[in-house]
Order: sequence, then structure tokens, then C-alpha cells
Amino acid sequence: METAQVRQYSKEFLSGLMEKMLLIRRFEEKAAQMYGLQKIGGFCHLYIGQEASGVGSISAADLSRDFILTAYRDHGIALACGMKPGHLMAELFAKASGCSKGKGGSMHFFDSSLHFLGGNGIVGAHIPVATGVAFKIHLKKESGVVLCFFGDGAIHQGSFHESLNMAQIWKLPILYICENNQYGMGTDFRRVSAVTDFTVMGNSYGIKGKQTNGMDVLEVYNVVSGEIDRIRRESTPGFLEIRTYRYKGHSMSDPAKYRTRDELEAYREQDPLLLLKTKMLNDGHITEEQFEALDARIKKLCDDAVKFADKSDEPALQSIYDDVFA
Amino acid sequence: METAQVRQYSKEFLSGLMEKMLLIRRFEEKAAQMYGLQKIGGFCHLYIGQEASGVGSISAADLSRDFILTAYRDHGIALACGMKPGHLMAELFAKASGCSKGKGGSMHFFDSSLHFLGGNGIVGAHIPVATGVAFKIHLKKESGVVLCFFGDGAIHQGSFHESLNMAQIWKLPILYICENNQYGMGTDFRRVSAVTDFTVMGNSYGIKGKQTNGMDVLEVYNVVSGEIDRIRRESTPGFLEIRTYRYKGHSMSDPAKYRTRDELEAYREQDPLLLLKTKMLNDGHITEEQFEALDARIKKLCDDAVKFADKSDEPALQSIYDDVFA
Amino acid sequence: MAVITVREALRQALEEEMDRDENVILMGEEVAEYSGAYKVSVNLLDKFGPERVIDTPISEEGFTGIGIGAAIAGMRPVVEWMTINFSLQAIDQIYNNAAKLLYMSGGQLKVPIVFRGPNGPAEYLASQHSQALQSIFCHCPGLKVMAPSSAYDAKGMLKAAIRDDNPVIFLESELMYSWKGEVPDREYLIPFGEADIKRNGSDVTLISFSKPVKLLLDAAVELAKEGISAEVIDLRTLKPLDEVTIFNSVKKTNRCVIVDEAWPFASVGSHIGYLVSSNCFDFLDAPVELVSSEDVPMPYNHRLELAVQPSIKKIIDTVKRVSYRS
Amino acid sequence: MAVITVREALRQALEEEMDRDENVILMGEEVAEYSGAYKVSVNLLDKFGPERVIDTPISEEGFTGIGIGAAIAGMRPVVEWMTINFSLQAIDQIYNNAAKLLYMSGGQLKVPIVFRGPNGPAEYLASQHSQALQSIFCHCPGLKVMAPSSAYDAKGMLKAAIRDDNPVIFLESELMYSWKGEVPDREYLIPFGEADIKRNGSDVTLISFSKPVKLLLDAAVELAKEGISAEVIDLRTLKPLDEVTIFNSVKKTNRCVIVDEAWPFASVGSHIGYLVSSNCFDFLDAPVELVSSEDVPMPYNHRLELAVQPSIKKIIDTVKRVSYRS
Ligand SMILES: Cc1ncc(C[n+]2csc(CCOP(=O)(O)OP(=O)(O)O)c2C)c(N)n1
Ligand SMILES: Cc1ncc(C[n+]2csc(CCOP(=O)(O)OP(=O)(O)O)c2C)c(N)n1
Ligand SMILES: [Mg+2]
Ligand SMILES: [Mg+2]
Repeated sequence: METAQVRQYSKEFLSGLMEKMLLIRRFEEKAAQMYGLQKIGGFCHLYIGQEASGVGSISAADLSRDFILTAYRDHGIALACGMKPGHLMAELFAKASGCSKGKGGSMHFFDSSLHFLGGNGIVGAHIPVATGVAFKIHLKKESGVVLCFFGDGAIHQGSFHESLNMAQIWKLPILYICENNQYGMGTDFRRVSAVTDFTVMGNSYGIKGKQTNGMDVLEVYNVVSGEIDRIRRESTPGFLEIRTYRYKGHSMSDPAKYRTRDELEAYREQDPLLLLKTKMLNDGHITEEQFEALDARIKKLCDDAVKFADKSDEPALQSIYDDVFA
Repeated sequence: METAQVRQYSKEFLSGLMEKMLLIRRFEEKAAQMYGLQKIGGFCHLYIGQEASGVGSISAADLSRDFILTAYRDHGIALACGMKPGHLMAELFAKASGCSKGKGGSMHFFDSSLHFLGGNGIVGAHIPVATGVAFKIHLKKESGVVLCFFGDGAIHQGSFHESLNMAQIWKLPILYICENNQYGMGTDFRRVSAVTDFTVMGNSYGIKGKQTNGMDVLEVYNVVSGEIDRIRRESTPGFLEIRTYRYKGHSMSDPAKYRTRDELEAYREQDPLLLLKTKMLNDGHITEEQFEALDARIKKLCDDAVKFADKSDEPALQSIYDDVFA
Repeated sequence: MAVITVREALRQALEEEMDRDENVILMGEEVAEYSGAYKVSVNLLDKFGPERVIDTPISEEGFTGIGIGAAIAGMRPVVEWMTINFSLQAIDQIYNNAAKLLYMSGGQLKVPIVFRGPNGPAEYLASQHSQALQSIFCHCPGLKVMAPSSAYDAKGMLKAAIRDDNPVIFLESELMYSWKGEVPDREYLIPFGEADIKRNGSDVTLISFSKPVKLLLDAAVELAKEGISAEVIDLRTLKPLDEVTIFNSVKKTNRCVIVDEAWPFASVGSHIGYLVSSNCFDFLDAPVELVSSEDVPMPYNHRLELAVQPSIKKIIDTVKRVSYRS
Repeated sequence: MAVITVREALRQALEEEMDRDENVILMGEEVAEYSGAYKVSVNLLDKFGPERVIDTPISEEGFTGIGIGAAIAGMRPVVEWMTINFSLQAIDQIYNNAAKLLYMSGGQLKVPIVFRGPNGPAEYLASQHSQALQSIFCHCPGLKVMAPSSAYDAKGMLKAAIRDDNPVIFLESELMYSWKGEVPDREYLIPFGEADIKRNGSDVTLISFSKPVKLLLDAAVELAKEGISAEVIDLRTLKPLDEVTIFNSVKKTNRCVIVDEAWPFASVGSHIGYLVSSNCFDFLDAPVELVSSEDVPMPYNHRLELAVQPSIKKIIDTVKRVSYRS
């Protein structure tokens, strides 16, 4: 089954997924390290463990016409959209060369040219905004689809429900993707949700929900591709729950006492990179040596990103007055 | 069937329902008349046509321990809770003898001694508040149940969804009652709702929904009684859609062009008072003469309410500073 | 010049801008089939169709965010809040998305959008429906705020607001919709940040905006009879504020009375009071005075609600006090 | 006297009041099992159990309304907003229910509830997470607002807030949680509306509240070295405001500088600036000056975010200016 699945994909395609996931993993590890060195401050929500969710989903999108929005855990999504590690690291370092000119920081990455519209710090608040982007596509009769990512905690925000209703009555091309990493900060989602199977969340709006294993990048890719195709055809919204897991604490200060070591280990054993690597090895798409070489290249990319960020200038003090108004 | 249903009830009980519904009908007619005479100003949302919904529901409650909250279309609900026509008419006349001392008006009737907690003008905003009253009952391990009434328009407010989720995870004793009179102002509910059968609204929270015919006071009474009993036993929330209809415009200024004469007529033919009266006649519980006498007595009550309101004093100007703080 | 109502002036502004730019859309509750709760959008649905004049469910937070999303994607939405009171449900979207997306994204995301609706007290509407909320919007950087006081200004200002590339809060007034005024046939725009000297005077500067400007003009006539020459300034734009015009006037008259329908604490009125006091310190012959609404919720009773608000008498008494004539 | 942190002082206040009155409950995101995002509620779950220390979903509008409902039903909830930034999603519940229910109901519904959490900028948190929102709360009649500046005040003020029968907005500060101060072992309360003169002086009155009070005290030391004797007033309660203490001080020093972390327009700071200017008109030797944050969203870059906020240098420069010493 697994291998059968793999066979459908070219070596180039699989290598592309691997490269993106590895880039995210190494970038986040580097970010954590730089945070320790106090080159980065404030909140820093790492994506480690969730790589397959963002990479699988966004690889299924066509960013010449589709749009991506997410919450504050946005490093991985931004990289999956093709943003440059240097511009992101520089943003984390609060430099003028950062993607948001040093004004946004970890939670507020943006690249409108790549159709990545952020990077929002208020839980659930970007869901209506993403719905509005789909509304524009609908009004202009364009063919794009919006992928709106949010966490298991955001599902209890009223704006999520208001958005689904309007997306359905107006037939908007948007896929709501709940990245259920099973915790909202220290809260197990089962403690705050009346239902534990989120696929029913769309029922009150006539939206059929789907669920997928977020540790398997190919499964995610398949399901999201299918949904994007359907949405382009029918132009009706979709809802997808991606079951995933974050290895690190919520942000840098969180000891994550609320979960067991075993739980974490169990997930590490189905690590998304490990899973894909094994498939590719079995399938003869990659050798250990080639993987090591790839990893080395990517580590270098991240080192260069740090170098770039380090030598970039801080924004001028006067820039506090820039971009308040257009 | 119908008569079978009627047989279960004592003459006193049925007369009580009839008396309350007739009181609401006559009170609202009187209010409309007084509005025409400019004794009443601002918004004035009449309950005519919906009498069976409020009376059937609240007759099933035990107001020594249960609580009632609703939106701004609150005259009928207040009367069904036992508030005195005089105090309500005086409030509409903005008099100091009004239930809210002339400060609340039509949308803000309250009587905490009768467990009627208003009377809220912001669509959907009282739903969390009602949920909080149920939360208190739950925390204090009391036996009461909260009936929270709202319209078909309120169902698209995020706070409704947030409330249902918390009511379910905390096992709160509350029955959410959507009085679907099929229009939110000029908007047919089908135009703004992704689903037309509201009983699915609770699915995302594991709450089974029920639906009932709001023109039949006995059916409403039966369903609500059943739900209240279940909630007292299991202490889990319930959701009920009462299909009803408002004969008048949304408020006094609305010509109601958005609906057809025939639609209105069709509902008048199943008028809740007419329905109950016919049953009682068939069943020998009341004669035409007795009905006329009852009606005359109730009309007198409403005339007296106007007299009381008329001769009551306006609040003193200084009272604008009262009750800002406790 | 044609004499038209403020309502018609606003409608013409909407129609002309929608003619001019197909990206301009109008959305909100009852704006399409019902032509707006206050009939501002008469005929717009017929002319522009349901794709550009859109009825929404009662989901303020949701459709406010959807408007913002459509704006960052290239539309120029005009979002009607049925009344500004209901914007309180959408404040997070205004503060955290509309006002900040350009800044957080380092200048990438423009938010060209207008939020409009009636603000401030009308009559007999009680506490929840009679709030003047300009302070909340003016407090937040990234928002522009306008409040016209005549048909002429209403048309020229709304057109300018729609063409601006920033989020604009456009504050109307229910009681003003039927006010009539001259409007030229040729097209015109009223730029942001230009106050209008409605009447020249030498003894005292009277400052306000929106509905109360009429009170100032009437008061000025009375004061003239008593030999007090009042200069009347209509701010028109609250943010950015035309400080130059204000200060020049006060430096000439040496006295200043500000009128604001809102509550006094942390209000636009008291802010201007502070600005004038410190910037005209050496020119003031008397303390700057603010005539605001009382610091209480609005009561339903009409005599009480009038007592709560600024009045010609209160203004005249205050002017006399600062003129040492009382 | 014991020396404890502000965090511990708040915890003690909560514990003592929960011991004293079983109707006091604590609810909010992460307050129970996680002991609060900023660890203010350590041990409270263990001591009082899950019925009185309640974790909520991320549903600010919903649980704010639920707290209000529990309060009108007889509980005395303390609702924690993880940060005050997120209260923006619940402003409608605060303005339209918490602040108005007593008034609209003619005095029937008391709302004894405290809303608390960290307000104002911390570090490296960018625009959406660094807002000082006191102006919004102070503007609304029916709310009391407190903001302590020390461990001593934090404990005595929170206890007073919990015992008050009105809705109280209690503004803390993330950076202050670890500040230490002396707290007596005996029980004490700090009444509403009593400002605290932190330092006596004769040349200028410096006014602030919360975190910036420390800036004032440090500035006063510097100023003393230059022969300027500054009186430092900590407002403690923002509403009701202790005008007497403020005016008496300014009438003595004849100069006034106000410091407010918030944006300037329609702020608490500019409001006090207006009050002092008009009420001390004949006593002022120089214009009243406000040192606020710049009127821009908060940037992530640290040098920039510091440049946006009040600083000792800005305060000293301003004092010298109003002292005509610069
Ligand atoms: C409206 C709002 N409330 C609270 C917070 C604080 N907060 C930040 S992240 C978070 C948990 C969100 O969890 P989830 O949605 O599952 O996303 P994850 O962090 O797991 O990716 C909370 C409560 C916030 N940012 N916004
Ligand atoms: C949050 C909010 N938005 C808009 C309004 C204006 N408004 C008052 S009643 C109403 C329609 C509500 O319809 P429904 O919920 O069906 O109740 P009904 O009037 O039919 O009883 C609207 C839009 C409001 N009061 N509150
Ligand atoms: Mg999560
Ligand atoms: Mg309805």
C-alpha cells in the first residue's frame, strides 16, 4: 500500500517534499538555537513534527492562483510557500532585511508575491480574513483556492463558525485546514472540545469534513489535492482535520509537562521525515549518502540564513512611523 | 390524535394556556395602538403569532428554580413568565413604575424575582449570558434549568457556537430554543443559513436537536417538558427549533414587503389561539360565551395596564445617575 | 444645486464609486434586498446585482473579517454595520487586522475598506442602541475616521473614503439621514484632515463633528444676540485631525468649547480639550470646556435621554461661563 | 513584612478571597492545570478543585459572557484574559452586558465580576500582543478600572475588586509579575478611587499608573539631582478617578506631566491632561504635557519598540521643557 502510493510519484517530486520538510526541520532547529543565544526574542512557535502537514498541503496548491493563510505558528508554512530562509531568519532577528522589515517577528511572516498572507497572532481571527480572500476569488470568478490553516484551539472561536456558514452560502473556494496537533498550549483538545472527531465540525453548515494522518506527507498531499480539485470544480468550501503533533513546547518557554514522554516518543517513531525517507530508500529513490548530502546542503542554507540575518542592519528608528498608513 | 392530546390536560391547565396566549395577543395589540398614539417610541418588536412558543415553553418550566432569558422581542416571554401587564405597559410608556424604571423600554424587560433575566438587544449576545446562568446552577449543584430563547438570525453569531461547546463540555442544564419565525428583519432565514434544518446545529457539539410546531401550544409544551425533564436528569444541554411566525413587521416601521400575503394568511389559519380554542371547544372545555367573557376580562386587563401606565410619573431627571453602579 | 437628503447623498456616493470602480462592493445586513435598514442603498441591488451588493447573515465579526480579507486581496469593500453599536462584536478584526496588517507585513498588505453606519444616539433606543463610539476607533493607530454633518460633506467624504487605500471608519447618524442640503451636480471629493469653519467669530471657538454641529450653529445664533461672536468648526475628519485650523481659531478667539455626543472619559472631545489647552496655552483667556454626554448608559425615557446629551442650552451656558458672562 | 512578587501577591489575593467566599471562582484559558500562562494561579486548582478553577476553550466572547451570566445569577467570577489584547474579542459583552445590565434593568441585575490579565507592552511581541487598552474600558460608563504598580497594591486592590458588586477591569502587566515588594501579613484592602502619592515634590506633578510609575520614580531621582523636585502620583484606580489628589498636587506644583503607555488619541492620559488643564487653569505655569506611546502599532524590533514607548529620557526632557529648563 505505502509503496504502491509512493510509486505514483516521481523521484523529483518526492525529493522536493523531502527537501522542503528537511529545510523546515533544520530551520526550526536553527531558530531554537538562535533563540537560546538571544538573537530572537518574544514568542517563537516551532513547527517541528508538523512538517508533513504544511508541505503536503501546500505542495498540492498552485501558488500562481491559490492563497495561503495561517496563524502564528507560521515558519513552516512560510518555507513551504517558498519564502527564503534568509528573509525569515532576518525577520526573527528583527532586521530591516526581514520579510516584514523587522516589524512582524516570528508570528507575522508575510510574502504577498508568493500569495502567503500571514502570519496572524490572534487565535481564529485570520479565518474570516482567509474567507474574505476566497470571497474575492469568487466575486472575480477566478480559479484560485484558499488554504486556511489553524490549530485545534481555534475551532472554538465563533469566527470559525461564522466563516463556515458564509463560505457555504456564498459557495467560496476555500479549504479550512485544522492542524490538530492535539494541544492548544497546555490544553489537550479533548478537554475543551465537545467532540473529538472534528470532521463533524462542518455539519451545521452542510460541509462534509475529512481527516488525514499528518505524519504522512503523501497522504496529506493526496487528500489536499483531492479537495483542491473538488473545490475548483464545485466551488464549495471544504474542511480537513490533519492529525499531527508538535515535538517542542508551545513556545520557547513551555516545559510541556502536560504530556508524557511516551506520547512524544510514539510520534517520533512515525516522524514525517523518517517515514518519507524510509519510503524513498525502499523505493530506491534515494541512498543514505544522497540523504546526508541533501541534509548537509540544507544545514548550509540555514547557516547562510543566520549569516545573512546577522550581518543585516536593524531598521532605522524613524521607520516606526512607516507603513502606519498606505 | 389532537383530541387525544388535549384529553391529557385538565380544563384548568388548558384555560391557563389560553389565558396567557390571549393576554399576550391583546397586550401586543394594545401596545401597537399606543405606539400609533406615540405613547411608545423607538423599537417595539411584537410577539403576535408566536404566542404558543413562549407560553408552551414557559408553562413547562418551574420558575422557582428555572430561569428565562430572551432577546429584544420580549413582551410575550415576559408575560408568559407572569410579569404584570401594567408594569410592562408602564415601561413602554417610559414611566418610573415600569419594570425597568423607564430606562429599558420595549427591548429590556426584566424581573429577577420571577427569574426572567431579560430582554437583550444585541442579537446573540444573551446566549453566553444565559449559559453563564446555567453554569451557576451547575456549580451550585442546583436543580434548575435555563431556557434561552433567540431568533433564527442569532444562530449565525459565533457566540451561539462558543456557548454550545462550553455547555456541552461542562454539562450545563440549559435548553437553547431557536424561535424560528423564518425572518431576521427582512431576511428569509434560508438566504443566510447554510442549512435550513436547524436541528443539525448542535451536531458539532454532540447535542441532539429537536424541532416542533410553534403554532401548537400543546406540542410545544410537550416537547419542552420532555427536554426539561431530560436536562434535569442528565444535566446536558439541549437544542430546540420552534417553527413559528410573526404576523407583524419586524418592528413598527417595517412594511414587511419581503413576504407574501398568502404566506401570512396560511399561518393565520393555524393561529395558535384559534388552534387551542378549537380543541377546547371540541373537547367541551370552553364555550363561545366563556371565551368571549375571558377575552373581555383580558382586554380590560390591558386597558387597566394603559391607565396605570398613563397616570404613572416619569422618572426624575436625577435618576439618570442611578444604577450606573451597584 | 440640487437639494437632497443625507441618505440620498450617501447613496449617490456609493453609486458613483461603484460605477467608477468595479472593485467597490457593498456588504452588510439587509443592504441588498431591503435597501439597508435605513434605506441608504436604495436601487443599488437592482443596478449592480447580488455579486456587488451583498446581504450578510448577522455575523458582525465574521463579515467584518471577510471584508478585510477581500480588501487585502484587491477589492474595495464598503461594509455597512447596521448601527455602529454592533461593531463592538467586530472590534478585534478592526484593531488587530484592519489597522495592523499593513504595519505587521512591513508594508505589503494594503487594506482599502470603508466601515460605515449610524453612530451615536437616535431616540428612544435605550442603552445598547445609543452609543457614540468614535473614541474607540480614533484611539487605534492605522484607522482613519470621518463623521460628516451635512449632505454635501456626506457625499464628498464618503467618495474620498472609498478611494483611500486605508481602513476608514465612516460615522453617520440615524437622525441625520433625512436632513436636507445642497449638493452640486459636478463631482467633488472632500479630502481627509480638513476641518470646515462653518461660521466665523471672534469671541469663542466652538468645535464638534457630525450631528452636534447643528447644535453649535443654533447656539451661535443665540449667542450672537447676546453679543458673543462664536466661530464654529466642524472637524469632519476626526483622524487625522486638522490641528492647524483648530489652534489658529483658538489663538484668535482665546476661548474654546468642544461638543462631543460621546461619554466624556478618554473621548475625542477631551483629547481635543487637552490638545488645545497645551498648544494654545499662552492664548487661552479661560479654561477649555467639554460638553459631552453624561457618563452614564443611555436611558429609554425621552426626557432622560435628552438630559444625558449635549443641548443648545448646555452649550450656551458653557460658553457664557468661559466668557465670564454668567 | 514579607517580600513577594506581584505574581505571588495576586495569587494570595485570589486564594484569600476564594477562601473567604465560596462564590468566588477563577476561569479562563490555562488557569487551572497550567496555573495560568503567567503562573498567577499556582496551586489554586489543587486547593479549590476544577469546579472553582476552570480551564476554558479559546472562546473569549463566550466565556466572558458566561462569566457575566454566572455573576448576575449570584457567583463572583474572576475571569482571566490570558492577555488584555484578547479582550478585544469580548468587548461587546463588556460594553453591552457587563456595563449596562444594572442600568437597563432598573437596578435589578448586579454584575459582581472581575476581568483581569496583563495589559500593555511586554517585549518582542509585535503589534497584536503589545496593546495598552485601558482607554477602551475607561471610556465606558458602568465599569471600574484598576491598574496596580506594586505587589502591595496588586494584592490589596485585587481583593477590593473581587469584593466589589460591579464589573471591574483589573489591568496587570507581564513585565511586573516578577517585580518584588513588601506585603504585610495582616489582611488589607485598597479602596477604589484613592490615588497614591509615591513621592512628594514641589516643582512638578508626575502622574501615571501601572508599570510606568517606576519610570516616574526613577526620573524623579534624576530630576532631583538637577534641582527639580517632582511629586509622583500613582493613580491606582483609573475609574473612578481621584481628581482631588491630582488637582491639589498640581495646584501646589503648578506643572504637570502625565505618562501613559497607551496611544495618545482619546487616551486616559490625554483625558487627565484635559481635566488638569481646565481645573487647574489659574495655577498652571506651563502647558500640561503627555508622554504616551507613539501613535503607531508596536513593532517587533526591540530598539523600535522601546522608541515607541515612554522612557525616562522622554519624561525628563518633557519635565525640563515644562520647567523652562531646556
Ligand atoms: C484570541 C486569542 N486568545 C488567546 C491567545 C493566546 N494563545 C496563543 S496560542 C494559543 C493556543 C492555540 O492552540 P492551537 O490553536 O491548537 O494552535 P497551536 O499552538 O497548537 O498550533 C493561545 C491560547 C491568542 N493568541 N488569541
Ligand atoms: C449584533 C446585532 N446585529 C444586528 C442587530 C440589528 N437587528 C435587530 S433584530 C435583527 C434581526 C434578528 O432576527 P431574529 O434573530 O430572527 O429575531 P426576530 O426578530 O425574528 O425575533 C437585527 C439584524 C442587532 N440588534 N444586533
Ligand atoms: Mg494545537
Ligand atoms: Mg426571526
